[in-house]
Amino acid sequence: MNITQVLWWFLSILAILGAILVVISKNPVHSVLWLIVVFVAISGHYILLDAQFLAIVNLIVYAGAIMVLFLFVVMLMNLNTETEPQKNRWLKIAGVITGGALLLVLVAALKRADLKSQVAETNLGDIGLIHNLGISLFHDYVIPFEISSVLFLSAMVGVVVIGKKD
Amino acid sequence: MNAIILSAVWGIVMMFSGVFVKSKTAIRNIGIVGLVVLLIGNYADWMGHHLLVIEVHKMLFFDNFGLLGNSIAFGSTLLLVILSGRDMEKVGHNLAEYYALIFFTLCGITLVTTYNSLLMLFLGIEILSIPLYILTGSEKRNLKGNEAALKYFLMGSFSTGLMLLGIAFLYGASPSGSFVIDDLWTARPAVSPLLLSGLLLLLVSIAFKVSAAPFHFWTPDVYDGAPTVFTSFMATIVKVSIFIGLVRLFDEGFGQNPGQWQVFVAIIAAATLFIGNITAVFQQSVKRMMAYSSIAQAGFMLLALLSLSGVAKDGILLYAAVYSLATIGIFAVLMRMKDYTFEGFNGLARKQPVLAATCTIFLLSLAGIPLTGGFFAKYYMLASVVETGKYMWLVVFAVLCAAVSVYYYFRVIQAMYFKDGEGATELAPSAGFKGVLVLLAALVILLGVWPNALLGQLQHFIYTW
Amino acid sequence: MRTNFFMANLVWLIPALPLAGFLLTGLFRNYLSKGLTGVIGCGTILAAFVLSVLMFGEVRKEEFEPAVITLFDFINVGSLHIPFAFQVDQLSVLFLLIITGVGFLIHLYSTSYMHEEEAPHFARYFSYLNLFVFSMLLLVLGSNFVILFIGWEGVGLCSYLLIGYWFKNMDYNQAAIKAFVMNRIGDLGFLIAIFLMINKFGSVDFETVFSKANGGATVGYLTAITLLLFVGATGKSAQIPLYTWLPDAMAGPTPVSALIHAATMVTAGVYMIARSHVLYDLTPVTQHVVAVVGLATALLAATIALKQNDIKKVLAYSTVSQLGYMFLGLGVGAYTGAVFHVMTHAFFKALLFLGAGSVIHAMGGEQDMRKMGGLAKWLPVTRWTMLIGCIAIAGIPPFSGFFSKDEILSAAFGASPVYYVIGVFTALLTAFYMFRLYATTFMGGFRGGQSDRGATEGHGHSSRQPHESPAAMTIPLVILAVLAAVGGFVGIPEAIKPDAHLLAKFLGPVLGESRSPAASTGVSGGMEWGLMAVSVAVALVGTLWAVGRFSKRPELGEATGFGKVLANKWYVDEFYNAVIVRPLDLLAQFLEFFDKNIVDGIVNGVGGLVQYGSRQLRLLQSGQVGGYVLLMVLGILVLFLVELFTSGTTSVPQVLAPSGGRVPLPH
Amino acid sequence: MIPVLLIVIPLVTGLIAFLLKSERGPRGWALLSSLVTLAVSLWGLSVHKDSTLVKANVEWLPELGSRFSVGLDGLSTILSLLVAVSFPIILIATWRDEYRRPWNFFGLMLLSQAGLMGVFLATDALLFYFFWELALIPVYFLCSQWGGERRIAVTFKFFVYTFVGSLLMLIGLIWIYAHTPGRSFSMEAFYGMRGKIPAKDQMWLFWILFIAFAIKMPIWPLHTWQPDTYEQAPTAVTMVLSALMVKMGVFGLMRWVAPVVPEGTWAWGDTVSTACIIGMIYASLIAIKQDDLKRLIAYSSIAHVGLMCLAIFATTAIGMQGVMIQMFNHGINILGMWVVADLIERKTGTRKISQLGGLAQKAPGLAILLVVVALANIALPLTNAFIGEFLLFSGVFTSTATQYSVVFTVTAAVTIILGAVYTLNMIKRVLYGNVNAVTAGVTDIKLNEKLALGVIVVLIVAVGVYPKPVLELTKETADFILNKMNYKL
Amino acid sequence: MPINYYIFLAVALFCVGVAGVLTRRNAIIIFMCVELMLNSVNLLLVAFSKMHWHAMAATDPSAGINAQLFVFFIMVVAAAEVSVGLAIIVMMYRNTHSIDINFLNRLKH
Repeated sequence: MNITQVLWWFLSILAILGAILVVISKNPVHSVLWLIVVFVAISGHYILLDAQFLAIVNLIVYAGAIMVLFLFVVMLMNLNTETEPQKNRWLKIAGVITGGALLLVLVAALKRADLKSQVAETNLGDIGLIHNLGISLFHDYVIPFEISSVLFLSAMVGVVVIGKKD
Repeated sequence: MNAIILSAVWGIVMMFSGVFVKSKTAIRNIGIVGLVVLLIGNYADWMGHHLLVIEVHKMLFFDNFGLLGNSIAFGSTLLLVILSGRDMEKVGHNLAEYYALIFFTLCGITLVTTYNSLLMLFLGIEILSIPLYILTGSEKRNLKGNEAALKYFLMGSFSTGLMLLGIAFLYGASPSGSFVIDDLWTARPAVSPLLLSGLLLLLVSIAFKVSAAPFHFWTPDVYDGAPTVFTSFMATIVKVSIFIGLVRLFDEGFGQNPGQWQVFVAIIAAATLFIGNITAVFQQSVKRMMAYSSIAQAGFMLLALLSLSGVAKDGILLYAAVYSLATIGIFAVLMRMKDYTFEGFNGLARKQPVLAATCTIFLLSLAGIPLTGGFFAKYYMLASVVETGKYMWLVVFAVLCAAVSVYYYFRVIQAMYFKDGEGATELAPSAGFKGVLVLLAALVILLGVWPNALLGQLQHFIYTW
Repeated sequence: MRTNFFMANLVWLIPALPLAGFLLTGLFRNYLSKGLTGVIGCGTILAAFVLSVLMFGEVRKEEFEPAVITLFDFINVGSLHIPFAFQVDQLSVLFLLIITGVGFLIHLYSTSYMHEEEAPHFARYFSYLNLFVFSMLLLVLGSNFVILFIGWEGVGLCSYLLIGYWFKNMDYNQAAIKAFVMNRIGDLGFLIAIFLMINKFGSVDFETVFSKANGGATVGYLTAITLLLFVGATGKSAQIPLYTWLPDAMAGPTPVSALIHAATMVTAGVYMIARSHVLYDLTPVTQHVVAVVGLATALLAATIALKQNDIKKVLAYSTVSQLGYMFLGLGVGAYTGAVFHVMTHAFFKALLFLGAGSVIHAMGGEQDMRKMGGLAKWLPVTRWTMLIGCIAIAGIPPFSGFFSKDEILSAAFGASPVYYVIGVFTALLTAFYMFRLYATTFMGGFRGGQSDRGATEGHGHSSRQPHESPAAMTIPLVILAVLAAVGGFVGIPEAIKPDAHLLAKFLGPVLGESRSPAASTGVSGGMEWGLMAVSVAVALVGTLWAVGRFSKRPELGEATGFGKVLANKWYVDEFYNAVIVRPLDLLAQFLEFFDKNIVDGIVNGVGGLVQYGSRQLRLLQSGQVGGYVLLMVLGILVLFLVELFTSGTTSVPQVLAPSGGRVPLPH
Repeated sequence: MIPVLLIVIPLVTGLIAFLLKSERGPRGWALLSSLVTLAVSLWGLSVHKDSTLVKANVEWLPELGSRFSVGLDGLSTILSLLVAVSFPIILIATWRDEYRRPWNFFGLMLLSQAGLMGVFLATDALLFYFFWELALIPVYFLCSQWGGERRIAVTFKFFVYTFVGSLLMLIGLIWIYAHTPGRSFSMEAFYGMRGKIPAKDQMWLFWILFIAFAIKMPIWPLHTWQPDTYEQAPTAVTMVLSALMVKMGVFGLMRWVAPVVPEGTWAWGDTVSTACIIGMIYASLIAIKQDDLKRLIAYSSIAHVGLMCLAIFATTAIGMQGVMIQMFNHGINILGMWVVADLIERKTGTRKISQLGGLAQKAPGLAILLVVVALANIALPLTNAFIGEFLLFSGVFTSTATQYSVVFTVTAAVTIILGAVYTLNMIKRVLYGNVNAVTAGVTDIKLNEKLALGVIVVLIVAVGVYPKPVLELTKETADFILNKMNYKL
Repeated sequence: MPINYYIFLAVALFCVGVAGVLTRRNAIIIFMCVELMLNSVNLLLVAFSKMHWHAMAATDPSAGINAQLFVFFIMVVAAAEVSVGLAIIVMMYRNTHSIDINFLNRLKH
């Protein structure tokens, strides 16, 4: 087991543990924090996969901006205590079972995948570098890039419409 | 391409019109002008006149199918705005923003109808969804509206997650690592489970968007809670456009080997028909009934996926047009009613014969009675499947469900014509409103007698190019 | 057709005249006076009678050959060709004479008998009567089984209409319906027989069928045909098991009973079988059946007649009994004898009915014999004519009944002595009950006076004193009495005077017997004399016994013991009621329930199921986002499971029709 | 030309009628229109059958392979004639019925006439389906608007019932269309499929097509909509339903099922025939128990139509022509029954047979006409129905399509006895007996009703005595259909 | 690393997210779980990107780059979605002082 593999397992277990803790934490603030942990772990994976740009963006945009926004809202609503009453246990169990079943089914479906020989190259390759990504983004992907401005515009307008006091 | 640019630009124009123009009528007129411009722009695109010539890098693909779909969407929106623009003013103060959001949604629609890459599909779906979340909750003081918006948003983003997982699978399964839909299934001797799983997840997420069972649960609540004018918009223009995108995806992306996945479509279609029609039977509110009706109609439209022949593609366009016209008409009348329950329609034929008569035509069309466009819409769907010779059970099931649909559509007719009541409308409909309704009804009948009016266009363009 | 006979070409006039009478009296019933109605009603029949006589004159000629006169194509479908054509031959002309002759007399009688009716109803009566004559003429003139059937059903209709003539009385209507329905049961048999002929011979023409029957069909097939035809005949001619309508049919006006239910319509069955004797000759099984049924009917009806108190009921059962004789004759091959008996029966039974009508008329509508008695002194003409009728029916020579009955009996003897014995016993009963009737009515003392049943027939005579009927009624009586007395001389048996059987000669070309039937059955002359003597003796015994017994002390009380069984007609009506009518009624009731609750219930149940499903299914729409997502994920799970379990089976490549085309736009 | 006129005249006049907002105006307008239609129909009779006047074929939906093609052959001639004759009679007979908003009523009536004409004249399957529904919709509105107390629910049931059937039929039509060589809905193309549709497919195709017609006729056990609907519909509409719409089913079977899927028809012939016979006896027995005049007639109609259906499956020339002539006859006869029933209801205010009685004294004219019509109903000779039933029964009896022809005939023929029972009982209880409180105030029929019934009686007798013209009219078509049905040839 | 590992890791993360959506009642947490789902997809996409690059780098040095760009767009969309979503949640909270989805039951049946 080389260092990459060790790191891989570590990051994977961290991500999954974090994810589970996101779900089971009673305090929403804890959930947010655990989610940040998951994001960090995933960024670690990106670095393993030589996707440095995405790793940074993930940290900045997700773990930074978005999660802070979440934290603000959680705090705004004063949800830092365990506000969720422990009711409807059956629905929860059903949820867990269903989620587990989905996992099982997906795994069962994908186990037959003819990808066993395929490998995701780690620690090699330059496609994740900002230079290459930039060239591709502003060349081949200029249309989606421009179009996403419409997305932001509409989100902006929307938030204004909803948030503005009448 | 014109349509994408124009709709985005006009969205911005609408935004600023809210700042500079105070008159609501003026805003509405700007919106109408914008829609007309869109229609013209789209037509110009068709004729080969482009505002900008951009290399699209296989991201988009403009063909008659998509452009005609755009035209239907723009035309329907135009009719909706003309008919129900006044009702939009009642929703809240931010009229200009609503128009802006509608235009942004239209932008998303143009992407969904002309995409050629899963990325554009994803972006298109998101661009049309996000304004819809807002529009659903645009009545800020209305708790039902809030609830609808939140439900829609939560479930919508959940389905986005499903869609992305599906796209990821498809990407992983594509031999060359591509998001272009033509390349998804090329030169593939056997189907990999990864591909099929991705396809399924993508199907599920789009089924969610077109409210196919069992992914339809948001629909009744959201349609019920949203302001009626936006319900009308969502239930018609948005839904049928996504259908066009759906047909596009499965035709171009997976059309070569439909035997693999049609069984899933069949299951979903059957479930949708069943749940939509059966649940609609017991509704008390016409608005909610229309929500279930839209589910039921979606079930019929899904039949197009089972053949993907020329007939099916013609049919889905016809269906889109006819269904949109009829539903917009019914919602326009519904918005004028004081009481949205079936009882509220009692005696409408006495008080407002024009409204009742046109509404009857729309309902007959939705039920698929000949002489209305709805008949041919259903006819094309059925014919496309029957031609393949497979899934006859589904066809039979579909017509049985169509028979059930008569039950709830005719309840409205019965209320209007055969029951006594006030048939109270909120305000007396103007002559112009009635005129547009009659025009709409005339269109529905025109499509019912001579469906070439629309399809002939399509064929004409195909053969002249 | 190929006939030079002028009259034959005018044969269509004979039924057309009564039809015209029907239309005139029917359509203008509100405008015609009674006198005019009577003139039209009788006149058309008289004219038809005159034409029939003229025709008879032509038919009698040596060079006459049976002719088929086609009027027009009736049904012409595929290979089936049914012309509307008339058959003119000896048999039909004989019946024409009987129908129009007796018919005219009864019409005449009716003008007086029905005089109490209001003008429109009077006209209605005559229109029905004319329609009846028309149908009857159609029946006997038809040259194929379908035309025969048309007349057959037509007379049934008229019978129905006339039985229910006094339509205010629901019992009469019930009787009318009974008559019609029982006839219909028979008609069904007839109809199926026609279908069998169509199937086998491709035709229903008498000529074709009879010529093809010889060797064209198996005996079994022919037996089926003849049996079914006989079923038709049992309905129309009131044989077992379909005879019960006839006594009930006495609800109609008495002249109707005379014409339809005695003289003409009920003999249609005899006519039909005589007409198709070719078929019957080929099927001995059927012949036996016919004979046995005829004999049984004769005996059964005679026993019932013994205990009836209603004057018309007695006559009705007597009619059934005599019809039984005729069928016995048919069954043993004595077609001439049967037709002969039809003729004589027409005379004396019409006479008896009209006489009974006269009595009822005199009694102010009273029909119960127990309330009569001693009427001889008030009704001399009626009394004497009735006496002649009774003698004739009893079979006492030289009155007509003797000859015809004797012919049948001797033929029956030829077939089987058992037939003969029973036949003679029935003759004894006949003489007995007829003279019971005569004695109870005309002899002894008058027991009436307190007529409480009043005007059941609308005869609201105020005077309680019986009185003789007017001339319009007595003249037909007299004429018929003369005929009943002398009518038998057209058929003098071989034994008495060789070659004197004029009727047999006349009918020979049709019925295929030129000689006396007795001779043909191999009964020797001496034997025949003996048989005659026996039957005469029996008749006399019956006559004297009855006269002796009833002239002084008529039965007035209710019958008891076996007599009660007879008085209640062997409880046959009750039996039919319990075995057929009642179960059908229950079945109908059950089906109505079944229809409403089961068949329609299922239909409504489907609707209800949809409603119920809707109510249950909408509960899925719980409003809970968690629930919705859960269901969505479950849906995904199901789809994936389907995929897991069907993968490999669905991968059948499929080539699709090229889709709408993917035409890029120029950029 | 003529068939187009037959459809267009009622269609256009019907649409115009909606605008004639007066009390009497639309009534006269409708009568005028129907008389014009009748005149055109009679003109059609006089035109030679090869003339271009009796056909029309116009481009309609080229990409669907469907044309607006209509034509008059023997079958459609006699049925369009029936429609054309019936409507004036209906309008005259119900001249005195009062309707709210009569312009709507008569407009819808004329539209339904247009639909009926279209059904009978169409020689294109899609067009046929179009008119099939078009005839149904106005009737739905007519019944729901002007019907009896339970009208909404009952009419709705009727509508959904028939709608289910017609949708299934649509599937069948599409299936055949999809298998025609040139993708065509034309009748010729459909008939050209003879022998080309695999027997296996014909088995289910038969049912999917037949069920629509079976519901319309109706065949037991799909009949339960009928008594309710007849009972609840306004009489004029009931007349349309029973005299004309019922024939749509029989017609459809003859034109669009039997010749198109002959193997299926042969294979299922015995099954359907059994259902027909059960239905005949069943309906006749139930009719005996009915107290409501309209329901009685409804059940009697079920029995009669069952016989027609039975004869179609017999596949004989005699039976086939019997069906055609009997469709006409049954239409006329039942029209007469309804006219009388309507008169009785209007004069006495009730349809309950048990409450009636003695009408013969109060209204002798009515009584006579009722008796004549009733006799036609029980197929007495020299009435039109006798010709029909005689041919039908002999057709069934001589059938070689089934080995049970004798059994079928004999059991089916039991209904002629049962028919006599319920019809005569009805006459007895309605007309005869003594006048009671309900019937005391009854007056005899008026001129318009005399006229309507007079025409009916004349037709009954005329066809009954001299059916030759009608039989000759239908001969060729019957042979044609039979030829198509004999798939083995 | 073999691609299967990534697939199963991503699917596991995804399913944890799904389970979270199914079990939690707090709208914000549900939303966070959705974000978790999106991130698992991102990871998978990047892994596939490298897989395709590994397979095809010889012929196309930029093979697989499109997936990384896709991830970029997913982040864009997620950001926009978050802004709108949180706005809706806040609006809801302002009106009802609760973001418990179990109280979202004014609309049903």
